[in-house]
Amino acid sequence: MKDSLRWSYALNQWNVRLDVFVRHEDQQRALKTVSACGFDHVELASGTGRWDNISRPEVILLNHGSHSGFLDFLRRAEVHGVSSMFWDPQAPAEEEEGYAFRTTANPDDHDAIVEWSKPFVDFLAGVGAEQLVVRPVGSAWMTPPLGADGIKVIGDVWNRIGELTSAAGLGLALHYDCLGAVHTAGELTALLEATDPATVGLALDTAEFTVGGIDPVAYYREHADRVTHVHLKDTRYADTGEEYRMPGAESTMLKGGAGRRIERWFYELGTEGGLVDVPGFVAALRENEFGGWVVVESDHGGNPAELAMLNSWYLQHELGVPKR
Amino acid sequence: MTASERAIKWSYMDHWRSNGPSGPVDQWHSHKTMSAFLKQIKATGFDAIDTFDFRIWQMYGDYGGPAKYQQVVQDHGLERIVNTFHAADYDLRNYAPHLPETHEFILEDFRVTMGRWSEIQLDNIIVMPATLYYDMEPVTEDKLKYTAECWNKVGEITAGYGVRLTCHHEFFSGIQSEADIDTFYSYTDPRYVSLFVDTAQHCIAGVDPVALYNRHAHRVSGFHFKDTRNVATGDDHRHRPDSEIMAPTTGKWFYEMGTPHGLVDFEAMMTAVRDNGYRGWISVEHDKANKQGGDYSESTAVSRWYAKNVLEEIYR
Amino acid sequence: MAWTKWSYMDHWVTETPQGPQPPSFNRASMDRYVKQLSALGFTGFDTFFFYLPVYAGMYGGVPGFERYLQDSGFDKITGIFSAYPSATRYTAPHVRETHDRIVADCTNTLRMCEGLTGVENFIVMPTSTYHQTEPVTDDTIKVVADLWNRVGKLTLEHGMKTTCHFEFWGAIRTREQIDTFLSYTDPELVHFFCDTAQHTIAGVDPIQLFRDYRDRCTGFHFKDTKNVDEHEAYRTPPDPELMAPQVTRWFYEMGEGGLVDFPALMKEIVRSGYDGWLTVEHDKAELGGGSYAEATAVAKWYIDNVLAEAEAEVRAELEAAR
Amino acid sequence: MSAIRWAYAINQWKPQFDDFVRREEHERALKTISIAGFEGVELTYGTGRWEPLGNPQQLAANFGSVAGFREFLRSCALDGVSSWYWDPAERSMEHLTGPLSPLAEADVPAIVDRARELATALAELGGSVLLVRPVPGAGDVEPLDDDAIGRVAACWDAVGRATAEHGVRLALHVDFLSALRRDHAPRLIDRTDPALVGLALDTGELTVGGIDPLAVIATHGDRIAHVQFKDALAVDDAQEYLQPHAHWTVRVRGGAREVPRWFAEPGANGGLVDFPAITRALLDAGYAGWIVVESDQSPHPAASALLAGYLVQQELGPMVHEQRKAAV
Repeated sequence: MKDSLRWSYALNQWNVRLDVFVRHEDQQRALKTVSACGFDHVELASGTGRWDNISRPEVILLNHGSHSGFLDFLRRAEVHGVSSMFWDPQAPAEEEEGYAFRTTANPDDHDAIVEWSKPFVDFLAGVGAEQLVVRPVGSAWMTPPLGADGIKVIGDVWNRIGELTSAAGLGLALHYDCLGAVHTAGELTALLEATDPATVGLALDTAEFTVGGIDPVAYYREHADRVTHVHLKDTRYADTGEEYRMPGAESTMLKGGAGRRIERWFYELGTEGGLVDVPGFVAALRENEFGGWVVVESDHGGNPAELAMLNSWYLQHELGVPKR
Repeated sequence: MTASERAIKWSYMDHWRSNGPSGPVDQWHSHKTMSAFLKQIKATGFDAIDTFDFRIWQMYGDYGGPAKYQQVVQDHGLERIVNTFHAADYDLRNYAPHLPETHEFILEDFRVTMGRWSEIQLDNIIVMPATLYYDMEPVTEDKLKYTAECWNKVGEITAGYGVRLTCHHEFFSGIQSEADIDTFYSYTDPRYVSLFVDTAQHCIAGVDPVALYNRHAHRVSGFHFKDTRNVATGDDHRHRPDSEIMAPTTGKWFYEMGTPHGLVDFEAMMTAVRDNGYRGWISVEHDKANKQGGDYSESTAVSRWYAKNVLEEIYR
Repeated sequence: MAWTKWSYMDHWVTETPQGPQPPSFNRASMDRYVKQLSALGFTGFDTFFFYLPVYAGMYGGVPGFERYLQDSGFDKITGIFSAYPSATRYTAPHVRETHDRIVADCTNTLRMCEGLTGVENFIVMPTSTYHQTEPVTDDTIKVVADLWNRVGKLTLEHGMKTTCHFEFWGAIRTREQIDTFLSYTDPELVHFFCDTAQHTIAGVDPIQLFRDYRDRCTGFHFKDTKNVDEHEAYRTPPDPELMAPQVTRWFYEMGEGGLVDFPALMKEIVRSGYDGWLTVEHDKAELGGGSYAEATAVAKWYIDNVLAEAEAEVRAELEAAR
Repeated sequence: MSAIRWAYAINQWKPQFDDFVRREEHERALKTISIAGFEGVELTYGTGRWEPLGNPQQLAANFGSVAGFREFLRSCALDGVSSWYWDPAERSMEHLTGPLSPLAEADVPAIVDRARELATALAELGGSVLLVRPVPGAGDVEPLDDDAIGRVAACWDAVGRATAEHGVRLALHVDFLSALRRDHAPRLIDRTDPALVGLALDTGELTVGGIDPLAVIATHGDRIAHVQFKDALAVDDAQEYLQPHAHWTVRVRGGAREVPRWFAEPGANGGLVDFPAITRALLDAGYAGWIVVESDQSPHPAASALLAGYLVQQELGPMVHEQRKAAV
């Protein structure tokens, strides 16, 4: 995409299960699709184990030998780099003490989480990426409500990791999601205030904000100085304000197991009935001369190649971004 | 560089399936599925589309005719409809180019068809010039001559509408061997009958598409760029009742260009296109891409990626 | 009387609005899944250890999940599959220092199974990948055997037999290695689980193996393959199962012209007097445009129409000999 | 004494013209039908070389002969074909004919010939019912006056006489777009010969058309010659079926509401049909014959067949058994 904004595409929509998107030729096809749609950078999302070989730093290196080996792999498809990588320390991984369950809300877990972050920092620096995008805290239904102190505890560990990323020349961006224990605009602002603006930024995901009940455009305008990374996707639904607290909300809410039984929440840009004011949000980015990466994603849904092409069309024809 | 400065523009031949709530549907299913199709074609950088003759009913029924449908295509940022493919029901009883007694029926078919399309300007109307192989064999000189006479007359009709009649040689059609193709063109009138090179079909028939093109370049009015992984063997080209889907040796003949293990040498093909000074449209096709777990969206993206990153480096 | 104890190994992928997902996507998709298995006539259900928390969450505990299966026509949960396919610093069967952790994991899994009707098998992959374990020496096999002797004792206390499922890409894969391993393990504590496809790919005859270890065999995965590993895919990093360059799909359902002689195996089973569960498995059935529903239907069709005949033949022989 | 047999309809496996052409695909579908517990398969008429199961000529071209196809069915452990669905408005590439209409007296001889051909093959395949679309869609013909109904009745009487010679019953299949939908079906049925012409009760079509299948069983139970069980997910309560080309705009596209899917296998989520009640009513009415289960179209054909198989095995089949036991 030829634009003053820098556009990247998230690969997570292809990696829908543990045993798919493993063969290199399947990954090449996805990368070529991204490239044919006009994107030349991608965002990776972490995973675990030998089949997450375009997700987990150690496994990527095992597959491609070195950072430059991986970059060569991307370049074969005319994808020129990695913008960023998403990591959730709350998600158990075999590489992290054999599926240990830890949370940023627990100060006793902080040393381990800081340790766990190091392979990501090294990898991202090695491939010339810019942002480590993280889930700052686990799901609300699993955690007692966080007071001001609780939020401060979470801020502490990210400040520590922010020092590491900073030293490696990377940014650290906290990615708000609609299930997180930091849920309201007030809580999110408190978390930002508990972190060091010099090293820790916010990853603003337009759909997650909307589902969670925060207006992405308004929030961005108020906190533009802290937003260092963007995920652009749409949603057709907002939480009623309660569903995110249902036990097992990852499934009961986001897979329609209970509540209103909505089986798919996230959609491509331009979807019918989409709630996000995408043009308004992108206009706000331009007004503020946003310099970070804008990562387009649509999460899991239908057909990944179709979603990538529809997103590309939207950028070209609704947002007027020339492809090349 | 703008489209008008380019020597080559890319059109997409409209085979397409996506998954609907009741199973696979094509893009003509609804205005929404059509819009999603056109958006995806445009997003990957195609300039236009090709279509089938039998779609004209949906163009009239759903869009108010070819001109209005073309407007929808243009509303999605695409230039126009470039070619149409005339998929006829060949039958020895009434529609067999090598049987002169069926010619009047065929000519009448084209008079009617061209009238239906007359509200927009097409470049080519593409035909399979012969019946299925097993309905034409043995392929004799006389049969080739009758066939040529038939298309000379049809070509005159289409020329009256400013549209070129061009022949697309399926591997299972009566005229598919190198020798028969050459003979056929020696009997047809260059003013009225052109050649449309389908890279995969020739390759499956054991004919080198690059050499064929180089030999007939002055007669070529377009291309289907698609790939294959198999050459027909044994009776594949004359399998009853059908070769295209039912040949026992091969469950899926066609792949998008850029596929691994593809047999077509597209770089050589593109070099030949350049060296012959061809300017105009190349159509990309990958019919039945959804077979065996494949997916049209992805095949479309991968083939356009290949056109941009490999072929346009050779000639654009 | 045809064989009634057929169970289904819980690989399955179904279409959801979020793409192809396991049926545990939500309860509605579980309902559809379980009804389909039941319609085919499966009465046993084998699953993975990592699905237990998922099912427990959806049905108020693993026993609640089993009751749900029983309401749909199943007898019970018949097997639990546990594995460490990748060796890590924390868990690696060939590294003695990690054994305490593995035993602790198994204890957790067994705890989740308390209150079930009667799981027969605790199925394990005895090792991680070959390429992470090699060289595979006598000592390596001894270390691994010690671990499963420990686990075997533990599971037996919970009424389950620890039984070993050998992958073609695992560190114990040749006939010789399997013999060594079984000789180092206690026949009372560690059993043999026969996966027809895995052994065939590794170049081992599953029928002969069953014949030789009949007394220690506690179960089968009936699945097919079309390839023997001829390119040492088993030891090729990073992953032989999905990433082998020469073979994109290893596993097929029965009845698709594969290499395993299932009627011969069925006859052998009936002759041997084995009376446990037989399990159908086919992972990666969706590759090449396949569907799990159809693969499962076609496999069960094969059981009812081809294997039933093989079984009847042997029963008639046995009857005549009496 | 009830003798109900269960079959499954093949049509859901062929969403597009170039799908479901190869032999191995047919084999897997037929094995799936068999293992789900069905005895027979219902075919749908089709034409041309990509419809290998569409008509007797194609069966012969693909299997050597009609008997060759029966062998193929048996190799898949299916007993035979239950029935064949045919709409005379479908053209025939094999006969080089376009649409035929029961309203046009000139077309009747050809309709009778074609039906005889299908019935001959059906008899050889173990089938007993030819289903036909008795009239075109409501939006595509003039309203049916008394004279028109008379012509249609004469046509189907003639057809029924021809199929009966082969032991095949004729069943009129009224779909939700039919020009008979409103109240003409009883008028037509009453004017046909009960010995020659029966009614096909399609639960899904009736329900979408706003007609209660139970009411049809109550009034015309003795005329039911064939039953199709499919579920309905929505009702055409806005009378959209009266529009021209409703086959395309309403049935395929879902009409103004864009109903994503009208039909599904019995027991699907959101299904409107009460299958146990209908089964009970059919048993009470003494229905004997095929019940063909279908989903019409499906995003996942094998799953639809298995889910339907579950319902038949667990619930509907046992009701039939009970009745049979009670009768003994």
